[in-house]
Amino acid sequence: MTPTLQLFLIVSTALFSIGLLAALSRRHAIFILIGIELMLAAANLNFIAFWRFGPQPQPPTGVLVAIFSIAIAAAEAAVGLALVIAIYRHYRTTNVDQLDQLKG
Amino acid sequence: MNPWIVSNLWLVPAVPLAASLVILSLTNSRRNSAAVLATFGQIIALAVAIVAFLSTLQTPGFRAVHNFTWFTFGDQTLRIGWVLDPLAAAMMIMITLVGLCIFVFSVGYMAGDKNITRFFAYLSFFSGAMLGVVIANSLLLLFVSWELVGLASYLLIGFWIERPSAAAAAKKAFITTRIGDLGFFLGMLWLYHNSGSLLFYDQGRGCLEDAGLLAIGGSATFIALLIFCGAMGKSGQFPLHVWLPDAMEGPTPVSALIHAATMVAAGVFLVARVYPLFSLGAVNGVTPSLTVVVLVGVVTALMASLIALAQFDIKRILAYSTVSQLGLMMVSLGVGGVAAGIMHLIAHGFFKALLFLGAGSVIHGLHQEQDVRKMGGLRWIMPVTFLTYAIAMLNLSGVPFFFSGGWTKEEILHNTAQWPVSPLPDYLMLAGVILTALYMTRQMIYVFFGSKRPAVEAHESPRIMTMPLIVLASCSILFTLVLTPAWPWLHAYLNGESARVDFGSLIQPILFLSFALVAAGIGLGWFIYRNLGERDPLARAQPGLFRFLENKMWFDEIYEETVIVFCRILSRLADWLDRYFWDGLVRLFAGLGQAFGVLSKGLDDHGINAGVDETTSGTRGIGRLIAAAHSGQIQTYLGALAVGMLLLLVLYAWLS
Amino acid sequence: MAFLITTLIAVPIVGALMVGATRNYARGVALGFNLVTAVCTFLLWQSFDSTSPGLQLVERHSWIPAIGAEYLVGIDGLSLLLVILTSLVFPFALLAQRMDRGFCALMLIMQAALYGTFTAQNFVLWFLFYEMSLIPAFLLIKIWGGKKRDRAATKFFLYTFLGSVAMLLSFLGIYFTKGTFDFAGLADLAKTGDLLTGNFKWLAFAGIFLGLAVKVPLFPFHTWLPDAYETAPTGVSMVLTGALSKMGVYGFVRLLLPLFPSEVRTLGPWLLTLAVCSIVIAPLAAWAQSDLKRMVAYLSINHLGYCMLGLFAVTAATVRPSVEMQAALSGVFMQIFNHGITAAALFYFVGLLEQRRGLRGIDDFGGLMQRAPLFCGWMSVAMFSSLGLPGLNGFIGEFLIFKGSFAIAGSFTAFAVIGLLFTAIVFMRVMQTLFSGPLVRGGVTFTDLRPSEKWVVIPIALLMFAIGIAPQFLFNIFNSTVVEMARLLV
Amino acid sequence: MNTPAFILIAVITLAGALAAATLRKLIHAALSLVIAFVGVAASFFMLGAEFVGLVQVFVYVGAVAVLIVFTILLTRREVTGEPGINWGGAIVALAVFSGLLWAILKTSSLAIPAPQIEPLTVKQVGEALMTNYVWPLQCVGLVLTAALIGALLLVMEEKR
Repeated sequence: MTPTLQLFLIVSTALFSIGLLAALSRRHAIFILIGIELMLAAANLNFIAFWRFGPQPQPPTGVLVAIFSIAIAAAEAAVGLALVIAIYRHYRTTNVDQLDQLKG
Repeated sequence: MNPWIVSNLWLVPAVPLAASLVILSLTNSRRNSAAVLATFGQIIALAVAIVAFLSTLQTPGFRAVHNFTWFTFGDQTLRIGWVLDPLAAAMMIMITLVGLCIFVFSVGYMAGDKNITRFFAYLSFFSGAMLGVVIANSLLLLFVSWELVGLASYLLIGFWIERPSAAAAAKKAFITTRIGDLGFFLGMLWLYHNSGSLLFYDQGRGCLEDAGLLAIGGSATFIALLIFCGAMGKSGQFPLHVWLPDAMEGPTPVSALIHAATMVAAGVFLVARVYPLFSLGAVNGVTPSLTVVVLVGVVTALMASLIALAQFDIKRILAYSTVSQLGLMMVSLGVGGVAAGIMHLIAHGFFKALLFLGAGSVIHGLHQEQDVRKMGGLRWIMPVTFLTYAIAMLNLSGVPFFFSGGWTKEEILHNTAQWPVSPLPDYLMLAGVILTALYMTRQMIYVFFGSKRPAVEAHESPRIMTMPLIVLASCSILFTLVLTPAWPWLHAYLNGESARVDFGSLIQPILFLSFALVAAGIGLGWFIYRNLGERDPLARAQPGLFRFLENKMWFDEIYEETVIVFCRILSRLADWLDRYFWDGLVRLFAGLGQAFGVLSKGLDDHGINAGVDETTSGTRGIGRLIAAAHSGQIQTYLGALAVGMLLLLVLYAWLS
Repeated sequence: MAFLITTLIAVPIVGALMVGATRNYARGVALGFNLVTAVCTFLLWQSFDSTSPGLQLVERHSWIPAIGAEYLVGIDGLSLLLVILTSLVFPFALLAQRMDRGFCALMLIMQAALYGTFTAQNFVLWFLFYEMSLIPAFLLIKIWGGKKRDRAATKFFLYTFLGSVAMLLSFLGIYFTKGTFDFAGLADLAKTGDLLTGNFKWLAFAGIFLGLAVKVPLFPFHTWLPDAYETAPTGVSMVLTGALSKMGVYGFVRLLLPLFPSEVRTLGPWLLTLAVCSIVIAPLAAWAQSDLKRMVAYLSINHLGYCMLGLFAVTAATVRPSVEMQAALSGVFMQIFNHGITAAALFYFVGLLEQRRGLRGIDDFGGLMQRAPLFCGWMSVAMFSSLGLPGLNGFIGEFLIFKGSFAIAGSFTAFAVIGLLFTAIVFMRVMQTLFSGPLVRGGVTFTDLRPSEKWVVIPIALLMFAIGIAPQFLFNIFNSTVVEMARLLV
Repeated sequence: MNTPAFILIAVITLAGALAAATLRKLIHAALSLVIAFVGVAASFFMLGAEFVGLVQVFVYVGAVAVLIVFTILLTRREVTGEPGINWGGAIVALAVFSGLLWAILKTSSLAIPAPQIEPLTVKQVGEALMTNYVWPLQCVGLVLTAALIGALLLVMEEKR
């Protein structure tokens, strides 16, 4: 017996929910970023799984989307972390609770 | 074809009603005009009633109706009307005649009251409504008048409004009778639904005529029983009898008119009026609904006469006696003696009004003293009152020969003996006869015999009060002329037959039996009560039983502890549910929305604050929720997003 | 007479502007404008042909063609009845207390909104007016209310507003599927059964039902009502119960029953249960209240419960003889009108009590009959009318509702009759405590009805008698509408 | 693809993710995140997308995780104790999870085994990138450049 598509989707759902959990319930900005990265990874897993289990042969669209997504996630992580550092310099905190103003 | 009187029968109730309205608009100072207007209205009503009565004599079983459209709803019409037949005519005469006597009596009795105009307005209003009940040819019109009668009763019981006990009694009367009226109302709806008409007689299409009864068919039993609920409430039948003794809080003329002679008899009248419903499908004169009527009547009659044995308030004794007599009438109707029941109703109307007025005279003479233990020896001081009271007492006890009550009661017993279902009601009614004689003898001895008890200045009442007594006493004796088996005119009149003179039928075995029983009752009473001590002889012999009866078999207490407490708990519960549960449920729904609000600590605090402040949480929680949703906090937005996604998922799943 | 309805709607708005501009005599000006609306209403009644069942005096103008919104107003019997009721209640509500110009202006705006609601025949227009009535009501409670007014106003607003949003969403859904907002057009679609399908139909039904049930209010969506009525100033309470609550019932008749007959039928027993709960539980809760205004508020729920019983019975059952449907519908319409004037009168009396003593707890009074017999007498008339005593107006409507629904939904009706008993108990308690017994301390200064108050009380009470004894003049207004509705609903 | 391997990978991934989401100390969380990412990469391998798996390892494990660690180090003067997790978030996450799970389990067409496929070579990927997906590729390049410059600008010391 080999794992079915369903199982992969379940794993990715779990991963997504854990990411959501981190993003919603932690107060530290970096944790939120971690959560978002986890959710992105879950999405990638979905892309790959659907590509793999889809009707064959087909162009490797799922794979390519995943690659793009990883690239953009990297960019997002870089900018996000830079923001964290900048904000930290300004407010001396990375706790998002205290960050609720649009102007400095 | 119909005589003039039929289409103008509305005058009978309308004149007292109009008098009442005019009196209401008078100021308190116009005391004499109020009394005159009311009495005058009553005289006109009596005159019209007599005209109506005379026109029913044309043919045996005369019945004429006048129907008209009350209103049109949709393309349907609702018709009401009035009927002139022997039943209505006899009742009208009785009500207007007794009413007139009581109006006159009231002029004397209420002379010192500062609200006498209001009193006469209410009394006239009652008279009009009651006459409306008897002439109604539509169950709806009957119900309307019935409720108005109840209103008048409510207003008059609570007439001395500054007395809390009077207000409480009035409330009790209104609510208790309304419980019965709910049944009446439902029965009326059911009847309307099945027969398509609420008119009693409508040229063959009415609900009491063949076509209507055919349409009602099998549900007649239920309809009849529901309508009987109304009769039970108004006529103080077990288990709704508790209001009637309390109703004695009203002025005595009110007790005489409403709670003895007329209104409480309306229940009996109602059963008689819709009798075809009760007897529909009768086998051998027995139907389930009639059996229920008999049972209720028997229980009521016996219970009330037992309680009457242990009461000390002169009016309460009479009140229980009324309850028991009404039970007797119900039994009569139930066993098939409609005419006998109505005859007893009319006779009872005369002598019971007389008893109450006599009691009123005694109370008046003793300066508002109502406790029989403080009376005594009044027979020489108040001779007119005593004599008329004695006549009424003999009527009530059922002494035949000269007293109408005796003949009618004898006829009821005769009918009961022939009931095919069980002989038990007959035996119980015979026992009831003894009990009636017993408690009336007891009362007579307490009030009029023996020595004069502690220092109450007593005097005979003025002429204006004794005259009605004499008139009523004569009525109750003269009435005998049309009742005896020798010339059973009234019986024949009510049944729509013609009467024959037959002196031979005067002698009947049951006549002697009942006479023997009455004599035994009076003798027993004399024997027991001839020497009154400090305590009641019965209380000395059977203290436990006496306490049981003196407390009215604890009906009030039982109701208080069960029904009323239950209702109160329900009401508290409803209020509590409203304040906390439903509101809480709403808040819970708000809270579900708040689930993502709990995401951030700030919102947590708001939630807790709202929870602490019980009074503001429900709404302000939502308000704060909305405010908090725009906190600028990224996690809140994210959470909202997630919840929204979830909702979309649910929606999608549900719609697909 | 072509612009009569528009005039009727416009007059109070103009009045509101004028009142806003006056410095003194705001109430006088407002009353003057009410006189104008009364004349308009009378003219409307005169030009209304009571024999024809359809819409009359229709005015139709293109408004926002892009979304199918038209300015479409017209009246049938029901609309006319409610317009008359509105014209009756508002002047009395204005007379109930002396208030500044802001209050009067808001009242007039609310009046215009009510006229609009009762005459609009296109959903967009109707909804506009429907919401337009909400804002003045909110402000009137919030600014001029008594204790706890903030909470009550917010609760009132959120409740009814959420209901409205649900209703709006449902209607947008219907519009996007069917492309029309016209009441008559939608009803025709519903008649042929192709209005909506599947679960979406239920969703739309739930939205509209929620919006209307909150407005009426129907148990268990009623919890905003006691708070709002309790704290609102007398005049506002009168209007809320006398006219505003009728918008919900009107909505049920106009929207829900024609558009979703099969849904109502499917849910019939449950809806009837809700109605019976309103009828039975509300007076029970009223019994437990000590605040008179709150008590009257609960009884209002009870009386509107009778309306709901009749309406649900009409649509719910499978076997529905036309006679009984007509009876129930006529009863509901009568009840709408009767409850409007009776409940308004009761609030007026409670307001007088409050003005005189500054208190309105039931135990704060006693023995009033000795000091103020006229007051007690006329107040009793209102109470007896409310408890359905024959001879007064309340009985006619209740009798017909019960007659109709008993034949269609017997067991529910039999249970609902208990409500009549509880109502009686509540009023008996009030009368016993307020009127009888010894005079309460401080009651000596209690004055009887003043002449100006008599001018309010006696006309209303006489109207109650008139309807109770000879109701035909009211039936004439809506008889043909009833016949038509009964025919359409079968 | 065999089941024991799948289970092992799934457990490692989820455990790492859970640890990353809930551990108190940031640095521990960052390391757990690396484990989770490695697990995800392993899944990619298992699914026959070796190239993506490699990219995942390089980019995430090699770059992002290192970035995070650096950031932590840069802002470590922050000493506020992180008070547990917020239950509201947990409830919502759980609700989302159960909702999605329900949707997945309900859709029976998902319970299919993997079909046999030709292995995906890097060459194929490269060809696709340079033909059909050349514009997206250029855009991503632009985005990456912009992100790089932007990040630099952001973290430059503010001029006083």
